[in-house]
Amino acid sequence: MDHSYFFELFLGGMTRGSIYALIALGYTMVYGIIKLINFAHGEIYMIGAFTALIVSSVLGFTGMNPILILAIASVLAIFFSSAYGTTMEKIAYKPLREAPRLSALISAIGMSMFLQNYVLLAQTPDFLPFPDMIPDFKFLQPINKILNSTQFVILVTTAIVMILLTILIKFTKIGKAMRATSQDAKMAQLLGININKVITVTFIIGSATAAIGGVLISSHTGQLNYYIGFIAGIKAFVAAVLGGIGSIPGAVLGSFVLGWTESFGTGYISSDYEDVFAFIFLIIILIFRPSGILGRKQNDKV
Amino acid sequence: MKKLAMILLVLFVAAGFIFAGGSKEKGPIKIGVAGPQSGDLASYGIPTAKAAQIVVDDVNKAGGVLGRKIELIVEDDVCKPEVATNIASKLVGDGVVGVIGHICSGATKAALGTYNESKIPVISPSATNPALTQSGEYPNFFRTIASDDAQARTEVDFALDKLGLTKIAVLHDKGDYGKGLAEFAKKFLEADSRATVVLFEGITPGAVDYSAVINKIKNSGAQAVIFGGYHPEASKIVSQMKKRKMDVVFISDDGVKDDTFIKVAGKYAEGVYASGPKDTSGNPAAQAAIKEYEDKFGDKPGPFYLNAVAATEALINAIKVAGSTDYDAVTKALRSSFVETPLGKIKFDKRGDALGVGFAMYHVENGKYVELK
Amino acid sequence: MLRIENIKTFYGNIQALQDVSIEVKKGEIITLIGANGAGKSTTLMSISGIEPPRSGKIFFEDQDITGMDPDKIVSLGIVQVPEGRRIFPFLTVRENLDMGAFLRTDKEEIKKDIEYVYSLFPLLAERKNQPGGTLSGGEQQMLAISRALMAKPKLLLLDEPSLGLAPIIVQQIMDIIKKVNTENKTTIFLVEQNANLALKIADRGYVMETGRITMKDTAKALQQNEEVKKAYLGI
Amino acid sequence: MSNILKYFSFKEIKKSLVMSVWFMILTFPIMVIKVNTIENTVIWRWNYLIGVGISSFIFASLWRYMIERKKLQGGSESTVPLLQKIRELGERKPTLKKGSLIGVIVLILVFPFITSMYQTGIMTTALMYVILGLGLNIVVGLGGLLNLGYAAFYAVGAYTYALLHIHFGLGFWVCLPIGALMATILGVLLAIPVLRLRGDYLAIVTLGFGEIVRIVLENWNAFSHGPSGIANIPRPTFFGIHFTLPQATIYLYFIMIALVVFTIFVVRRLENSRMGRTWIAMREDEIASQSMGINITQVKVTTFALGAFWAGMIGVVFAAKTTFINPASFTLWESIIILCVVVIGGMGSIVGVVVGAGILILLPEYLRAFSQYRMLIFGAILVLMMVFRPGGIVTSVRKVYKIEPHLQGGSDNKVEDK
Amino acid sequence: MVPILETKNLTMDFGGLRAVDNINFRVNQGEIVALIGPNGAGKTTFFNCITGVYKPTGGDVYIAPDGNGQERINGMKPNKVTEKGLARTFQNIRLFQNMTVLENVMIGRHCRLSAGIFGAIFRTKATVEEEKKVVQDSYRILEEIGLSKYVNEFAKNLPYGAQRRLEIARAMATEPFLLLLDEPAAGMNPQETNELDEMILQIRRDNNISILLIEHDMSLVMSVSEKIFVVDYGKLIAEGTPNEIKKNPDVIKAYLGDEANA
Repeated sequence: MDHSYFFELFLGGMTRGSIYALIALGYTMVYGIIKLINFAHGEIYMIGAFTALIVSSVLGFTGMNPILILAIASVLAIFFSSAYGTTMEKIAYKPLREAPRLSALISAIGMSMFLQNYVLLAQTPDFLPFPDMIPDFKFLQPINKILNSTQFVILVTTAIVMILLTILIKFTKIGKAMRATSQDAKMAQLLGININKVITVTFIIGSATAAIGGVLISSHTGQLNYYIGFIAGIKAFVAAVLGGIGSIPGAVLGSFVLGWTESFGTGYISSDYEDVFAFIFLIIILIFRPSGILGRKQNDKV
Repeated sequence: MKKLAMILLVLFVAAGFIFAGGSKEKGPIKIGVAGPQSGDLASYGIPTAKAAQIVVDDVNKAGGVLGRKIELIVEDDVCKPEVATNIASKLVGDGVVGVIGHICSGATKAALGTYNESKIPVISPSATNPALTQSGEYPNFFRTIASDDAQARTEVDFALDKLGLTKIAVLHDKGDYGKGLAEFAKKFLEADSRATVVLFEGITPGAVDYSAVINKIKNSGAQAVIFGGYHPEASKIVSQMKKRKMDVVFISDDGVKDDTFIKVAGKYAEGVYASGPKDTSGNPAAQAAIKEYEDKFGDKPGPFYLNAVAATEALINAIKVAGSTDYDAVTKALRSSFVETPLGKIKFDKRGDALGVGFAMYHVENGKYVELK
Repeated sequence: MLRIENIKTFYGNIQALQDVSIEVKKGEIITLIGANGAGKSTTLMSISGIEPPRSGKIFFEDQDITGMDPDKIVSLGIVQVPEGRRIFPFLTVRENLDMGAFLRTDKEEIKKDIEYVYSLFPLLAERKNQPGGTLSGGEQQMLAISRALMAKPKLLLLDEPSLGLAPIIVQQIMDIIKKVNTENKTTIFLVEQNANLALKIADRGYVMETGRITMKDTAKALQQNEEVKKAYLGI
Repeated sequence: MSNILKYFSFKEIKKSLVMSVWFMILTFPIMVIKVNTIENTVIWRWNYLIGVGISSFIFASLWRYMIERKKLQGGSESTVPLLQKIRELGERKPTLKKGSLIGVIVLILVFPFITSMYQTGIMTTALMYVILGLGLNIVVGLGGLLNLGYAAFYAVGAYTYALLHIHFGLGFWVCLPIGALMATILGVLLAIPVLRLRGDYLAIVTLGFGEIVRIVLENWNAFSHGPSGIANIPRPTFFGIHFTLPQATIYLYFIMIALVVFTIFVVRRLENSRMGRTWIAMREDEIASQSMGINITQVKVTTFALGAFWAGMIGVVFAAKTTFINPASFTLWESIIILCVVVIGGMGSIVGVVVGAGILILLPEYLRAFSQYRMLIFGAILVLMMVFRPGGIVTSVRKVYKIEPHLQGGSDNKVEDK
Repeated sequence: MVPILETKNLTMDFGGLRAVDNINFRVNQGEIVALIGPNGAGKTTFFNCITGVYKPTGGDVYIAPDGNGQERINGMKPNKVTEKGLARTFQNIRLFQNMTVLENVMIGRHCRLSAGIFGAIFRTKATVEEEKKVVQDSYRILEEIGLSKYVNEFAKNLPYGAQRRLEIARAMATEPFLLLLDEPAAGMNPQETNELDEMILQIRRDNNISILLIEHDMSLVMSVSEKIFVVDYGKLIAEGTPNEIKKNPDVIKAYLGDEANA
């Protein structure tokens, strides 16, 4: 077995997994709180990427330092993604909290269609190049055949986001409130937790991580269009379920596992069936662990 | 009671209107334009409709054909076969005498049966699937673009004769167009002893990352990649390969021979080879057509624009030559009389492929596609 | 302290409460008894703002709290221990208690109060790092009450604290309720199915039938009332 | 009236203004700045900002009015008032019901003769979605199992016909039951691994399954002819007689009418049987149903298989109608559209599915005038429909079992049948 | 005569937690047996092991419907167990809320019916007859339990006590030889509990079956049951007649408390 080939596939899978993870986090958090598959989450990611593109091309004319542009673009991308996320929640999900779950799912699907076409019409259906703003790091030069700067930035950023999020969920007051709300929203209300606020915060955090993912992946692939959110969203959803939907470490683990499955499946078998590997792996995992890798067993109290 | 009666009445009246809409009368000559007008593939369909409009406007300004004006009916098939059949029957019902379109090969195949039975000639500016002309099943089909196998032939010949490559990876985007092309390329390469196909793979369009496939290419030791597909995936693969400092020749097709590719891939596009219709930008007719478009719509024409102009001109010319809109006469004229178009002087062969439309190889040099002689 | 005036509450189109009026005075234990489905829990949910009444008013310390958000109501000092305990199963005992003090910012005081509830229920101190879901039913009830106490309630609403508990635990819980009332001067509004128990510790009681208050009196008088005896005390 | 007036108070207008400002900020980058990084151009469209401001102000006012109205009506759902009225009217005046029923039947029968071939084709498509909806309704609406891979069964039917035709020259009528059967078998195969899964886990696995089927069809050229698809699939014949195109279109329309009648007949009978009761019980509470002796495994497998059956059948019709199939027709979106038919119409209700298919398939067709805004409007309608009618347009009416007291020998209790 | 239900060393582990610990337990023909103990002692888990909801990790469960020839039923699916003749109710009512009262009972009849898909579609004579009969039988059961006036109401619209009784009716519809009741009196007022008391006795009398119940209401337990088993922390700590149990110091300490005799 060729070790360096294996290692390249491993790193490639990890890059992929990092991106999935950034999107899957939002899926899993929203699911945890309001038990909704937020089908339009991929669109939030797309809007984040688009906002970054718009901001950076406007700023590009000023001749600003690319790193500064990247920073401003990312911040604005996060802001607008979060704004879209929360607005979407208020319009399409909040009125449906008491409704059958499927209705909320259809509402999310409608929202996804709407946002895709909104961007398509307001901007363009074509792929647009995304400026390459991440510089080539000197220290990566020896290994840049295996790991380039963009990949490196993706891996590091994902790691930082994960750590921050873990701290937030585990130790802060709002984090505990989020966990409490996800376990029993009514009880949380009875203790004085404003669940609307908690839900809003959840959407903000989920959308923000998705926006970060959007900016990073667009830098990686160098292009974007209005449709990038859909496919990435589905994959992230698979990752979240694989890890156990509702569980934050699960979403991360699931994303990496999915990334590796695809990477090794492509590398050692064939990329023709890349998605098939992903789904078959998912089905196998779910057969043996019906709640995902780290999912809590849905204990039906009898 | 009254309410229900009213509802029924309204329904019947509505039905009556629909009925009235379908009737034929001697008026303008109707030509259908079918292709995606909405959705993600609209950028391929809309230029066609605009091209047809420009040609028709010119013809009408000059008094029309056979003393009649020409009227265009533009329909959206979203590139879906199931919609295309419905559109086809709508156009047939509207009494069109010819159709410019469809854009995607699948939708074209689905719709052709309907046109064929109604004896309506169809000229596509973009459907490249070889079976459309080679199977002999679509006598009413013509196209102003060369078929996939001709294109694959050009690419393979170029790779072997000009570049002298021996180890080639063939990739495709699993799509109708890309995979068909890749398969022909593979077939031609395998038939030739000079080179071996070291990898034949389909990639997933829209995937966030292609590093696994790229590693695989690297691991296969390929000197070159022949890619069948469109420019978004091509630019992702090219730029990711270049970022890895891989020194692999990239050869692709018409779907990549698009200025957008160069703009999107930026500096990474440099050195890429792509096949595409022979450069006719020196042709005054083409220059005129492009100028007309820019004057009218204020931006650059999209893909297949010239092919669509050629298709429309060919159809109108055939009607003129035939002296009627009769199917047999028109198809005969399409096959027999040359017409001056932006693509050059063309007529169609027995199978429906345009004579005089061929492929050439292009090379990206200093951010521009340059035709290789 | 708490004045409910003619409230009507609906679930969808079904009216659950019809002109319910209740008054709770500072420092007392009052109980609301009645059959299952009579509307007792709905009354509490209306007070807590989860199911706001469609008409009528609720005043707390002379402030109109009708239609206020649940978190505002908690911040005024009305805290509920709902039916079925509703412990957060995947939070630890300690985290559950923290959630009780969600609206408070006085860190030192919170620490003291945690020590206080641990002294009330030493068992909880032993299990402070265990997830709430692993506690037994009785322990969960203790945790639920402790959690509510962490919010420093002026008025504690208790919904069926004895439900589904072993007799020995029920006794303990009732003792604690009495203790909380006397020691902390916390006013208590107790909803109970088990009228026997409730009337034993309460000062006054209300009887509810199909969404209406049908009787109100001191607990003693209700215990003697023939109708109550027959219908609710099983004597 | 006073309710409406309330919405024109100063406070409400202020709220709407705030919302419209919010929307102006929100849509600013995407609506106002149009960038083209290919040409390196930026266009500022300030007029769009004003447009967004005004339309979101109107939207915000309407929105809050509607939400408030919905709250006042309470959560309880019933059929859309108009349909409800028609239903009641029918009950009050049986002759009228009969009369209009005959009217509708006549209309259905003469439809292809008074309209164009195109209209007939569209209507045929809508009828196909009626059956797809009814089939999926068995799984989702009745069985309570979320299936996002329904298009896979549809694909199996279509490919069964296409391949059997190519290799063995089999015709439409032979393939119709075979296609249905193949899909049923696949339904059983899918059901087995997913038996233990519930809710969203089931949804994602079925989604994956649908994608697997599509990807295999795309890649396995030797079997399925790959992405370029299979062309020249014959239209149905009538005892060996081939039709001209307009005739074939009308013929197919009537075949669909017959199939819809057949499907409704079967689904209704299933619904009102021991099987139907089991479905409802399973949907309500799996553990309790198991404790009542219901074999959940068997019921789930049967449900999936029964749902797949109809998709397979319609797949054959689809292939015959378009005469060309390729994997691109059987994507996830297709499954989603069918799911929307079921949910928008009203889960579990046959009339609902018919109405849902009518809306979802005919609406985009008639929205053609709006061409590029079509999908945008469609998405918005999905959201609004769900927000204001989460239970769908038609609520299902269940069979009421009649008790005949005289059959109950020695019964003291009187039946208070309402 | 062998016991109709017997467990030998029945054990159930959840991860590291032993919820049921080596329980030996018997119900004889015609007996009413109660299982009591503090919350979380493992009573419901024990029920679930017997009825197939859980698969016990150790020990055996045997049944002998006609009093001879024991059959081992460990790990059998719940529906199979029900077919064998064990029917149960649930602690937190699990009715089919959106079905009518009659339909709920008809579901109970399910395992005694045979109509399949083809019967349903073609409405064969056998199916039509069977359907007619199931409606009649179900109605008769509702009459026995005293719920016939609610026949076409949705289960969710029933008063609480009636819902509890409907659960029993539904269980009875499966024609059990042993009825397992999980806290049937929970949430009932004293009057309703008294009625339940009579109903349990009547069910046994009329149908000649045995009953096993979990209950906290001591007045009910003491008045109806012939034998009581007490569990604590998954272990059996006492068994005996009501009088023996009342006086058992272990039971008083762990469960009843001082005021048990009140």
